[in-house]
Amino acid sequence: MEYKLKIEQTDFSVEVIDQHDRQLNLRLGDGVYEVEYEVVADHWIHMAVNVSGRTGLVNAWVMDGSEGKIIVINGRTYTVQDLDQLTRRVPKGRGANLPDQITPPMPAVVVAVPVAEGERVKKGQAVMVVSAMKMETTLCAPFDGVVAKINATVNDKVAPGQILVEITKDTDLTEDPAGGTNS
Amino acid sequence: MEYKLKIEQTDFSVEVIDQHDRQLNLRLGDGVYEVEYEVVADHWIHMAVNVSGRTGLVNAWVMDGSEGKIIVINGRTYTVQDLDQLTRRVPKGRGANLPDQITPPMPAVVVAVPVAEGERVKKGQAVMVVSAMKMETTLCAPFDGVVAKINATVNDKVAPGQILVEITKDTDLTEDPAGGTNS
Amino acid sequence: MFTKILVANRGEIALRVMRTCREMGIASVAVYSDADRKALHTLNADQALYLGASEPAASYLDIEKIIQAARECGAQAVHPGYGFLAENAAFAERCEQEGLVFIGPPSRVIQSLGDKTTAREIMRRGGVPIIPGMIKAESHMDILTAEARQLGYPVLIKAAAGGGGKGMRVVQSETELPDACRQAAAEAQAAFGSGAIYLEKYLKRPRHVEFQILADAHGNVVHLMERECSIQRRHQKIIEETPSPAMTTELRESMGRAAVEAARASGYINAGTVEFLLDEDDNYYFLEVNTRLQVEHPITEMILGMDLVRQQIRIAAGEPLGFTQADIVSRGHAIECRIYGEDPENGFMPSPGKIHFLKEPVGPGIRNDCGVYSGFEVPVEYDPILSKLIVWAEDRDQAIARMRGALSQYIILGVKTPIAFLMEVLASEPFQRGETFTDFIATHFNNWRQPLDEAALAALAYIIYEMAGQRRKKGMVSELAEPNSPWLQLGNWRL
Amino acid sequence: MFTKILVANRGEIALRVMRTCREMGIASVAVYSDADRKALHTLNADQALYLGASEPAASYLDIEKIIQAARECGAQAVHPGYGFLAENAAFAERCEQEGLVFIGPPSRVIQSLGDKTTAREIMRRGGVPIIPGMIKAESHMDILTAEARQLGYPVLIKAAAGGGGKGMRVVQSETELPDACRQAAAEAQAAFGSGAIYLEKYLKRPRHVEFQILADAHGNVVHLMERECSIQRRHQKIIEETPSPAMTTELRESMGRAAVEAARASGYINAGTVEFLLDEDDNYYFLEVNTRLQVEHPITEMILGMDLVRQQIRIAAGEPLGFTQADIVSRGHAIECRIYGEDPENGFMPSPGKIHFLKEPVGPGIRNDCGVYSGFEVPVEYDPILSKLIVWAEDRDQAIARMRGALSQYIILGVKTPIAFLMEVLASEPFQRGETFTDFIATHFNNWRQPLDEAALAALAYIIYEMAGQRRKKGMVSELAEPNSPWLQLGNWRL
Repeated sequence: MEYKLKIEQTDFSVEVIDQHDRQLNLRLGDGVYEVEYEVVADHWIHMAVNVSGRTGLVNAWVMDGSEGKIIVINGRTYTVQDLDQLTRRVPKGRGANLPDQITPPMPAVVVAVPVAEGERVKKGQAVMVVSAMKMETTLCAPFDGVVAKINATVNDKVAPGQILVEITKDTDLTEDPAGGTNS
Repeated sequence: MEYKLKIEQTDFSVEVIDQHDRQLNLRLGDGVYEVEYEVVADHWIHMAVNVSGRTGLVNAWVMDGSEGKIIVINGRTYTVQDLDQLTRRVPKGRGANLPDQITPPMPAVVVAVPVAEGERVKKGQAVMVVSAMKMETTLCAPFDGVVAKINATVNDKVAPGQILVEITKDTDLTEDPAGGTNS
Repeated sequence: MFTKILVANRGEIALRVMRTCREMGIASVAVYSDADRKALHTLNADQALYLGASEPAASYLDIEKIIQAARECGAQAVHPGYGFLAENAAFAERCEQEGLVFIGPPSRVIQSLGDKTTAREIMRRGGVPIIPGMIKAESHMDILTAEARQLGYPVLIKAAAGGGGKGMRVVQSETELPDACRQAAAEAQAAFGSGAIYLEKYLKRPRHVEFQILADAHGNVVHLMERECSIQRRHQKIIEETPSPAMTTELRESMGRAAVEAARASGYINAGTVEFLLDEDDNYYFLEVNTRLQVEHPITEMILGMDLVRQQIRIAAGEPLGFTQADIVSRGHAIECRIYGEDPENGFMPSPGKIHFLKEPVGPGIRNDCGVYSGFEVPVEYDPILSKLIVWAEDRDQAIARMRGALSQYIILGVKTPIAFLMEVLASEPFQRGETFTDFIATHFNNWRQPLDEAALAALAYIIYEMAGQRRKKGMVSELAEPNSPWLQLGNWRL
Repeated sequence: MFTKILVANRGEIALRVMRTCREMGIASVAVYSDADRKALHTLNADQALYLGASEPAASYLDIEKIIQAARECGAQAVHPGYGFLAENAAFAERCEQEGLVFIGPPSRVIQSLGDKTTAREIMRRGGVPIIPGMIKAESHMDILTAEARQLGYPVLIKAAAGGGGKGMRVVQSETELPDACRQAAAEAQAAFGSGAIYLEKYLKRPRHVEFQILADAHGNVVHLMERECSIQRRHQKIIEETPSPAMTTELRESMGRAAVEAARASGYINAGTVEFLLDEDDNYYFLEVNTRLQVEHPITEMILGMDLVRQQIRIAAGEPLGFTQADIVSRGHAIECRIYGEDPENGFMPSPGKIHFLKEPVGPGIRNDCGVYSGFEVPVEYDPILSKLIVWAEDRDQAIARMRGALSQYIILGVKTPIAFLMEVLASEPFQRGETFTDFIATHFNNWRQPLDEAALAALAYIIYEMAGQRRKKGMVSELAEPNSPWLQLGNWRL
């Protein structure tokens, strides 16, 4: 059995060589990992890991998140995604990664909408200001165009992936890969 | 709807007068309790209690135990039993309360069996010694008789309700209501 | 002494104040908004009063609602905590009018010190060294531009009503100035209800060193030593410690005297903090007076063995300090790390959301002033602070070791935190050498990314949890068998 | 300094030792039995070695297995904690033979002080006052009976190899003597591998006051002030505090000198405790020397700001103390409550089992040395101690208030604990007046039952949880509505 996992931007392909009760042998890259584990309590597993002669004890805390599992080890937090499952899921909160869409980078509240529908905007012009935990973020137009639709108003709670302002791009311009938000 | 609850040796009959979302009116004894509550998290509820004009905030921690619910309020722990459910259940660990049965008062390990099957024992004679968390408890014969059966041996783990030694009572003796264990 | 105090705040600081109230036998009253119906301060109070909608303006910033609540519950005093109305002179004045004791300085003192330009003027007259800059707020762009030219870039924009870095901006060149001023003014408006800003000369590589002061109503003033708060991100402190690695006995005496002077010059009463910038030649400049309990007050409590909230309440009740400067003896070293709900890999962007699992660090010398719990939904409307992790130890090295251990056993699942980031800061050479300047993070940890050298372990954990999960569902969690081999330490595991 | 230490113990004390090791950069190795496969000390160690079956004789008391484990992992030193092999001279000797550093006094010192009768003889010669009684162990009933008559009842049976109250019995009359001796000998045999017992005159209403001492290998000996441990049940301490309410500066000097004398007389090295009984006329009698870290050592750490485990390791590594008696300055007041898994309403009968939910108390000045967690199965084979709750505050009254608050927020679901009992002891007049004698519980809290005046609240909680449970199952947990009324404090709720 094989897992294709993604941690941050790095891919890990892990092959399960064999498993029996509380023991697991895996191939990851060119290393073979022998793991003995205990499920200690909710969210908490303990691993005795042995790879190429070097072994150690690891406590890991795990939860199932919307974008994969959140795993904490030695004070560091990892978001681990299963690429196979990922493709099957409509990605949530992905919008923020697409440069030409105006969506908040985090759950937030709208504090200002400096433009109106039908208004012509220049690239980089502020089209919405949101605030989360007392930090303001200004969402700017990713390109020159006309404001086609505004989907949020002041005091609305908004979330990543939600398109707040739709802008009809001027056809004569080429798309700008960068930006979309700045704070 | 009516609840017949038992806390320690005291009975509480509670009548649910009416309930709507997160609110509850109850009659307990001659008092009427208006309660607003929140289920805060697992095991944890928060109550705003109002009875005859006097009101207060209460945090309660609750778990389902084998003998009812275990409830902690203001540092005190209560075992609350529903008498209706109780009658329907074969009581566990009740053996310890029956004077003429030899069973440990708590989960323990057998450390000594000073008698043998067929042996004649006098009332109060030590028939088994158990230990829990380094505390020794001596179980004694509740009456004169003959050891019919010994159901545990040294190093066995034993639990309340489990009959460790069976003694055939001398018929000519009347039963002694007291004792059974002493430590 | 008071019998009931209303705590006009939320989160960890509200809980902090309630603890002391309980220990003093004083009933504490919480106020809460919709978002805080299940907040710890609401659940743990002796009494809880509902204020209104979640946005601060409708709840924690609504002066009249809070005054009304205090009247309703019959509290004799109000503790404002920090933030919200803590440095709002109008609120303090309303309390005074209502005969409620405001646990903090008199409104006129908050007024004069709260306006940073007035404060600078008071200090200048009092002979306390100040940073070159404007002495009054300004809104006309052309005047600001002229002032900036005169000071010379880089300049620092500050909110006249400011505090906590809100409305602050460093400006490197004239082109950035207009935009920066707009944003700063807007932020200040949102945070303090006033968009007034002014400019100061921006000092390079200073340390932020502040002195805690206590002043009673009988003219007694003492300082409680310094706190170094140079490690900041977005002009907000994230690591504080005391004593300061830069401090000498002489410098402490001189700065302490200046702090007490500042307090006397402003007619200060109750607990306050005099902030200074300290340059590499041991020159120090008055920055501002925070007329409230500081977020980082616990590190002072740790080295002095003193409860500052208890002192605040005693002073507010009119009691004399009962001790002098000579009685102030510190022991050991204390460090605080602020655990914000934010993403250190993404410009410390806020990360609100539900906390699915929380495991607080414990152990000797470890204190965690925490405002959240497993299952709590961290609101988007308020400060991102989840808790303050504080350690005490016999010396700085031991305190750093203890803090690193505490951070590594602090588990928070559900929101992003800077825990891994803080661990690396504490492990870094410059920090361990005490080279802590306000540009520390920009210099040493700009665009920090979490190392992935242990990521393979996360991959293993993923698969195990997946399998165990299925096993659990099938109700097949197996009984324990014997491990076949001793296990060796993974201390510095590398792939 | 050592690079790896094996901790030959379990539970909270093993974790306590590992914490300090980690802060000193020393790898810590745990040993564990079947019952402790998922124990915290096993899970949190840098390395964990399996010993064997759950019964102590097959694991934590098996000297050769532990020596073997230490060799296997390459540890240079062994920390024995308290209990188990901590005061076993043979174990210390085996370590010495193996070239392992035993973190404690030399085996010959353990030998001589471990035998209580020899210890009494040493002290008598050293001029330290001792309690009237036998100076050698005895097994013949007739001799014991004669000795008892001579001393006069009540007499106290003690185990020659004893400690922690195991094998102790108070005997009021001759008829009780034989049975009591048998039980005491059996208990001693089980606990220490030796059933040797002896008799002492039983003093009425004494206080148990002990002095912590530190002695290095270079002849430096200091005492770290006293601990009062008079509140006991079944001859086992449950509440300890320092300073002692009975202590005066003169008495402290006199007893402290005696403690240091006792250490010198026995050639003591490392940390130890000299126990005294103190009568109402300030006469004190030597009781015994505990040649190990005490369960209650944290209260000394709290008032001195000193890590005793670190001192033990430093001394064992041959380092000099580096400070003198004059440097020992205490601050404030500390109290410890032992949280046992036991039933205070039923003769403090042990209560092993699974901990379904655990919420540890937190806050300034609160420390909980805890060996369990939510989901842990408390084994039947070992000490019933779950955790030690320790508080520090500026004075005794504040410490009591803080401890009461901490106890009231300590939630343990699954096993019985004395938390409610401890709260009432702390709230009682005699305790608050400092009238703490060893007969305290027998006198004031005999056959204690938990009051039921708040039981109605439990009934309400039962019904709500029942309903909410059903609602949850139906997936109908409703969204939050507004409360309609302010809520008032339930402080002293009465039905």
